[in-house]
Amino acid sequence: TAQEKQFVPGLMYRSGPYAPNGVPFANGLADYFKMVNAKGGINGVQIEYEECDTAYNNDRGVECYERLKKPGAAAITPLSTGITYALIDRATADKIPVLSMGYGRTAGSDGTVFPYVFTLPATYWSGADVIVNHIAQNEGGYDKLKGKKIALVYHDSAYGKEPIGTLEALAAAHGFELSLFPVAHPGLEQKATWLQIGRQLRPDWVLMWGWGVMNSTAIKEAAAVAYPMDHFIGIWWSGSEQDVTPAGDQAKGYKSANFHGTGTDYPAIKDIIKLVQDAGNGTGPRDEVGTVLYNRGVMNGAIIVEAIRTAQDKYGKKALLGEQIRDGFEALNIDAARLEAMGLTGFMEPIKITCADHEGTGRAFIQQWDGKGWNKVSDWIEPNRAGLLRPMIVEAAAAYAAEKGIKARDCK
Amino acid sequence: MLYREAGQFKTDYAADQAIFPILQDRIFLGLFLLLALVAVPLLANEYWLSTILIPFLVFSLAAIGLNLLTGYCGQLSLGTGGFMACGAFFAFKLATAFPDLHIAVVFLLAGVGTAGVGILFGIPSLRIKGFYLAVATLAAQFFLVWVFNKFPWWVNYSSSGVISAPAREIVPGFFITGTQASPVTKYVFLLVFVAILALVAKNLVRGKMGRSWMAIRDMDIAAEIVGIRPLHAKLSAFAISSFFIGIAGALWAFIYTGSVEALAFQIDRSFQVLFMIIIGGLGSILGSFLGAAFIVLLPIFLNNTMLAVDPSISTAIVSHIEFMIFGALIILFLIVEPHGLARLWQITKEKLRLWPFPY
Amino acid sequence: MSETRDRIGDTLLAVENVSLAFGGVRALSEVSFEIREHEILAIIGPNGAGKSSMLNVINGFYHPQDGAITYKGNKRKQMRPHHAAATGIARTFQNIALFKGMSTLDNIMTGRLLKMHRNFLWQALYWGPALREEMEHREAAERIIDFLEIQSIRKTPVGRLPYGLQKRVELGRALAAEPDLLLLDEPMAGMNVEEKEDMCRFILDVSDEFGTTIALIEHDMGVVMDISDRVIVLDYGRKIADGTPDEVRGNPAVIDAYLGVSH
Amino acid sequence: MSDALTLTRGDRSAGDDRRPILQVNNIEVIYDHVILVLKGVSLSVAEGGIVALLGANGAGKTTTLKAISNLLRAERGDVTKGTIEFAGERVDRLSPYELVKRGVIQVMEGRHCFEHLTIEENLLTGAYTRRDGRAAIQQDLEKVYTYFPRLKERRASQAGYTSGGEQQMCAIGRALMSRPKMILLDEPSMGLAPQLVEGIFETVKRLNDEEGVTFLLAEQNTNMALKYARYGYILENGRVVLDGDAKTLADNEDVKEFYLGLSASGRKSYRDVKHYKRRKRWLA
Amino acid sequence: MTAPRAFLPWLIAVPVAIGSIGLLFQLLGGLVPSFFFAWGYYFEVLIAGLLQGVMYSLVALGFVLIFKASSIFNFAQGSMALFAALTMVGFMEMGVWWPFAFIISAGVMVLVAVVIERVVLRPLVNQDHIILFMATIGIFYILDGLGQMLWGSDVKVLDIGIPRDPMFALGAIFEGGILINQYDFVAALTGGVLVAVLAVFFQYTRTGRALRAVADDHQAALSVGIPLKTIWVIVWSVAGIVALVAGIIWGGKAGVQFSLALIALKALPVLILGGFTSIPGAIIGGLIIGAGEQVAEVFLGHFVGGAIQDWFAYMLALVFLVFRPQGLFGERIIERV
Ligand SMILES: Nc1ncnc2c1ncn2[C@@H]1O[C@H](COP(=O)(O)OP(=O)(O)OP(=O)(O)O)[C@@H](O)[C@H]1O
Ligand SMILES: Nc1ncnc2c1ncn2[C@@H]1O[C@H](COP(=O)(O)OP(=O)(O)OP(=O)(O)O)[C@@H](O)[C@H]1O
Ligand SMILES: [Mg+2]
Ligand SMILES: [Mg+2]
Repeated sequence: TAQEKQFVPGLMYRSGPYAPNGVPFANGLADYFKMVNAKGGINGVQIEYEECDTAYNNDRGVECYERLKKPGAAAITPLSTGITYALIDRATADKIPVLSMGYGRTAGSDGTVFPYVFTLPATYWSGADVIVNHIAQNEGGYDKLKGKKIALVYHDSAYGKEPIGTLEALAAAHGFELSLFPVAHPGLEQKATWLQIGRQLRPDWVLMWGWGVMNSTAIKEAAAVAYPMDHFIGIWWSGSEQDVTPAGDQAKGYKSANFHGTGTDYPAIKDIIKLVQDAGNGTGPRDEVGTVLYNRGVMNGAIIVEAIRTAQDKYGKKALLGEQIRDGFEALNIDAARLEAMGLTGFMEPIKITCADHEGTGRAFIQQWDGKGWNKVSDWIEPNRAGLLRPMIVEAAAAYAAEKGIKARDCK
Repeated sequence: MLYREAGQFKTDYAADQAIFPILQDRIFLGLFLLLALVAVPLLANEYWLSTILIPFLVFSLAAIGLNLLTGYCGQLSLGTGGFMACGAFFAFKLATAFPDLHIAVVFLLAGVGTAGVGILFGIPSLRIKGFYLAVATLAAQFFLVWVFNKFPWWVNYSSSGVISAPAREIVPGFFITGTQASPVTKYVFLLVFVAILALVAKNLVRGKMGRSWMAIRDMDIAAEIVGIRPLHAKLSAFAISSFFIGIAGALWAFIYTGSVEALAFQIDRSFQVLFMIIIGGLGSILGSFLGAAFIVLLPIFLNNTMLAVDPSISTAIVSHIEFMIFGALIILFLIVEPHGLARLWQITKEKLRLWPFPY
Repeated sequence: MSETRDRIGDTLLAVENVSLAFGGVRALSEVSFEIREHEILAIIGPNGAGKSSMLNVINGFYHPQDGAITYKGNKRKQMRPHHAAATGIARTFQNIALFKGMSTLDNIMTGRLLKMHRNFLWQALYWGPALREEMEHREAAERIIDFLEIQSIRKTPVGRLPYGLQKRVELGRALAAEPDLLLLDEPMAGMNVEEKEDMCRFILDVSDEFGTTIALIEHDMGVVMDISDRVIVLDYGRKIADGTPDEVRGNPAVIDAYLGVSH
Repeated sequence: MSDALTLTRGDRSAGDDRRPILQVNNIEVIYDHVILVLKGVSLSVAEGGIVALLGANGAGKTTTLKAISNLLRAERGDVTKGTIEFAGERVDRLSPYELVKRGVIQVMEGRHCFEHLTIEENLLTGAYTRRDGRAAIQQDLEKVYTYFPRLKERRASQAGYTSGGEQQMCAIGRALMSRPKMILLDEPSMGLAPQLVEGIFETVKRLNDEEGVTFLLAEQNTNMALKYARYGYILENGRVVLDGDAKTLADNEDVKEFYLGLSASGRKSYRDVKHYKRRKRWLA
Repeated sequence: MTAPRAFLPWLIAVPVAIGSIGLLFQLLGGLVPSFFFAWGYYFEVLIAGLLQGVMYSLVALGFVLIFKASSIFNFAQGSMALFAALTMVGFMEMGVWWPFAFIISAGVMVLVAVVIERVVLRPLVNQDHIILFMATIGIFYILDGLGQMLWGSDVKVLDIGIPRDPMFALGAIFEGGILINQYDFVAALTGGVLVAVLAVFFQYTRTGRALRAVADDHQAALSVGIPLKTIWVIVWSVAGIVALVAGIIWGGKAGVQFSLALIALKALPVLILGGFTSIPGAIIGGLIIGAGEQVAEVFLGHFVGGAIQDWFAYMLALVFLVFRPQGLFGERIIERV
């Protein structure tokens, strides 16, 4: 029936230590759904979106999940690596897809072991590879990396530890020297870290896997030891306006990875402004639209909607069950034409998901802060998935399967 | 009228020392257990079981543990989170290193291990008291979490530092951990397990050990002069308290969330358990349960109610209001009854006994 | 009186040249005296004379800078209070030191802790030998409760009890340890005559029935003179008199320092 | 019971011939919402009088004093019925601070010195409410030291480390420092050497004579109390059971027996008190 | 205050300790080459630590004030700092010049103090310390929720013009000079001044005495006519204003947002090390903790995997406590029977 609604839960955080970053993301996600609904829903099926506030807290996340889960839930967005870890088993048992977009368990990209986990469009491992690739380009080729010193400043948690394995593999392959600097939650204290980096180690490049207040603090401390900003690159969670504005002018030149466009120059986002914000229906303030995290929320929404749409192609234009939408995810193929139709051309790279590979291309680009906005300073960079990452993922997934006694799916 | 003890005479001291000396209380308890063991699993839905009842039971155990130390022995500790982490990671190492070990034994051994750690961190309590000790226990809190977060051996070298509970059965066919475990089995297992441990705790506190703890709590100098050795009393309190808390940590990781990283046992966890025992009642086993129920339920209840009243309000506002109400209720409860819910319950019973007279 | 004299035996505890100072304050200087078995010894003296400090030295809470204490033939300079308790010294306190959160019964039971030996696994079960042990001691505690006539407050938390009853419970706790030497610090302070009478009766009964040696500090001269076998007087940390009540009462130094003219 | 005594219940005029400065009318006090401790206590204290409040342990003396000085609320107690008037004004809802300013101060049972403050600092806190300048305070300090020379010796020690008696002196001295009109003394003689007890009562008398301070004292040392007080109330089980002139009370047979330890044949030795003597009570 | 002569040993001990730790590292540097470092670097770390330490002291100071006056361990101190800073930024965002915003926010903090006294402290007078502690956790929640509800939870930039550029000192002695963070320097200076002023105020006034009396025994303080109400309002107001200063300084560093409330945790080791009741203790404790943890993190951290700062501060404090259970300058714990 036309009145049917597709339920989509969202585990967001608008309170707690990470709220400043959680809020714009949540707003973008909500606004995108509102826009889709305003345009008549997905093939006439309206989206019923419900949020639950996790405060970035794992057990609150589990509670939210249990509260919101139902067979008709399209996909879970945990928005926290920790919560993703806690939900993988549950969601698998409940047959609800988990979309951990650019975070979560990297091994989850192996669809044979994790049938309900989707890590598109990129994982941390891809992110690490992309950033190192960018460094190599700047240095004039991978061979120039030999003997270079690269430091990683990371949030001392499951999230921050994710890239270490990849970076170690890359260091071994290309001969650079990797130094690790963990930062304890919440990350307000990095004085010692940056004295070591800026005054003793003096690395050629610094990478950062930070979140929340850790990012801005790091940028300020880096400035305080006069570390050159343009040699300081964060992962996509360390590259939003919230991270650079508190540091003011000192943040100029800071770089980060990203996998979607910023600004409002995309038809879909213009639609949001027109149909949602201008209609007085915006979840957050108008000037938030187009910021990095807001747009990431939009992208998250777009992918869910596309997955639902794909699933509808197979199961009919009505509200579907989570496991049906999982099939939609696995058949997801957002090509240039689809992007055009979605009004997101140039916003993101085409994505194609298969039963075995839940990540897609893993492509990202590097952006740089000029004091006012983010500028794209590199092309889309293709990580070395086939040669390096994919085998690592398969191995990690196999280890998990062994530990849990899971029998891998056959995707042939 | 119904709640009178008149006519119930005790003929020996054992009967007088029973936990529930009054017949009505025993009947009530029996009914309650029946309800909890039979009716609840039949009636409660999955949400209730797995997000309210299961964490409630796990927290109750942690609260009992902390109550032994803080409520009975008077040693204020903010290291609960750290000790829960010990339990969780010890259990994980044991369960993965010895896959054939029965899971209940794993839990108990994890508790024993935690008890050892507890003794270690209890040593300073011989010199340090009150809030100084409380802050000093934070050393344990931060250090332990750091250890489990830092050394990959604890997580069997998983790259992210997250452990997930291997699937184990309590009796053949009934999984209590892993993906196959149903909330009902988990709940029933927890209920029985926690009830037994609570009984043990109750026995300890009403016997020799409990008395020496309480003596230390009420006046350590006098206790020593009566002949209690502060070293023994305090360290045994730390050990047994940590034993309970360690088991709670293991249950948390294995049965409640199924997978945790060390950071799940941050300092907030310590405070949460501390709330429980203060709100529930220091020095009361029943209070530990009441406090756990209160602290687990209240935020969820507030959150759900607000959303039910007006589904359109932003979750941010809901969270903030929830925070404020939570805080206000804590203060209100303390003002109404500083000795906690257990005391309130006792007063109610006393009033019931006097009813219909006011005093 | 003569039966009392017969009762008194050898030296149980001897204090030799004990000196104790806190910073500049000399609480005790070179005090020597002895306590004989089965006697009731009163220690009196003006406020701040060092009486309580003396008891603290005896049961190991204060460690004297100088001098030694011989108890049951063993000479010692220092010991921890719980050792003192283990060797049979029990006491009550000037400012009541009961365990406020516990009931009267539990307070008295703590007095018996040293006599309970079941390990904690048995305690955890609260069954079999542990239960039997618990009951044995409960009976002993009940005997003390009967003796002190505090049956009605058995289950009351002591914090709520009036002062006089608290003092009585404290005595009960000390008695529960079945001590050889009982130290009482102003057991009758804050009581009216009637209650003092009761307390005296308890003290005399303890002495008679159990043969316990008692050292007590008291400011009520009526009580001291009536019930003690011997009195020692401290002033400014020094012992200024030692003798039978009558001897002490007549001693001019004592009258001067302590009793005042009107007595 | 002797005929010379009046059984008072709310009979306020029985106090003294002088103007009553404190009137307690039929108050009821409940602790913890359930424990009823005072069951309608009335008493009155004449201006410039010394009134003794006698009674066994737990009779409610302390509670009565705390009800007057408004310290009950800090113990989860509450005056649920009745009124309290001081100098004609109702004071049962005033804060202790206001009361001290009006000149009513209590010396609490069990000393309650500020452990970490020195003796002198303790005394000075007593002068907190005063606004008459350092010199006057200094003068009173000296006066307190003349009453209690021992305190002068120990002036620089932390109160927590002084002996029981020294603390008692400190507590009384501290109250004196506020220049009160009326002092509620709770067991002032407890733990003091006989010489000092006398000293304290002499001090009370002196303050009463020379400065007109009114006293209401709860005391176990009935002997002393009746010697110095002009009027007395006997409390039992939260009720006033007997009141009258100090003299009359002291002559009362029952009072003699139960509170003064005198029998027909004079003072009897504590050694000779009979076993199994049961208390006689006015109220069961 | 502790007599001046008590500070003398410190004057000698501290440089000796600093020097010998440095030497120790030098020696280690001889054994493990990766360990080698320049003295200039060592001092840089040390100075950074000391400056950081004073900033901890600023937060610890708020705790001390309240503890001194009421034996309350005020867990809400961190959220008071957050709330105060949020309020100040809120007003600045409305276009109020920052000194005015400061005054208004201070006023708001006084109001908060009045409300806390009325609603929380007064009904809980004479309760166990742990109950009051718990009540302050309640306050923590309320302030947290209220602050974010009123002012939103996004990161706010608080800039009152404290310079931030790196500054190099003593270039003549050490190669390349010693890096000093100007911001930290100004912050530490503010902290130092505040501590000094408060120490004097509370030590040499009648109020100071009354405060300590209240801390010892609520009921006795009431009985001698110390108006708890007024005392508490004063103390909580001062603590609120201290929180405001702390909030401004920390907020200026990290942006004003929720995590600010967590800096309270960093103040706790400072607090126990210095002693709960000592204002000078707060600053000395801060210096020791700040320097200790910074040096440890930089020179020991990488042997064990880093991020040891958090627990190291507590362990350091713990070790001190075992020798002095009341902290360095805390009042002696009176044990008598
Ligand atoms: N805070 C309290 N909570 C509950 N009951 C109390 C409290 N304080 C006193 N009581 C009870 O009130 C009764 C009267 O106590 P109160 O202290 O007034 O007696 P008192 O006459 O001063 O005795 P004493 O001579 O021993 O000092 C006692 O039975 C006591 O148990
Ligand atoms: N721990 C201590 N630290 C410092 N001084 C102390 C300590 N204990 C006792 N004193 C001092 O030693 C002296 C003797 O004290 P003690 O308590 O023995 O007196 P007392 O004879 O019992 O007096 P009272 O009859 O008043 O109880 C007092 O001046 C007291 O201040
Ligand atoms: Mg004494
Ligand atoms: Mg009394």
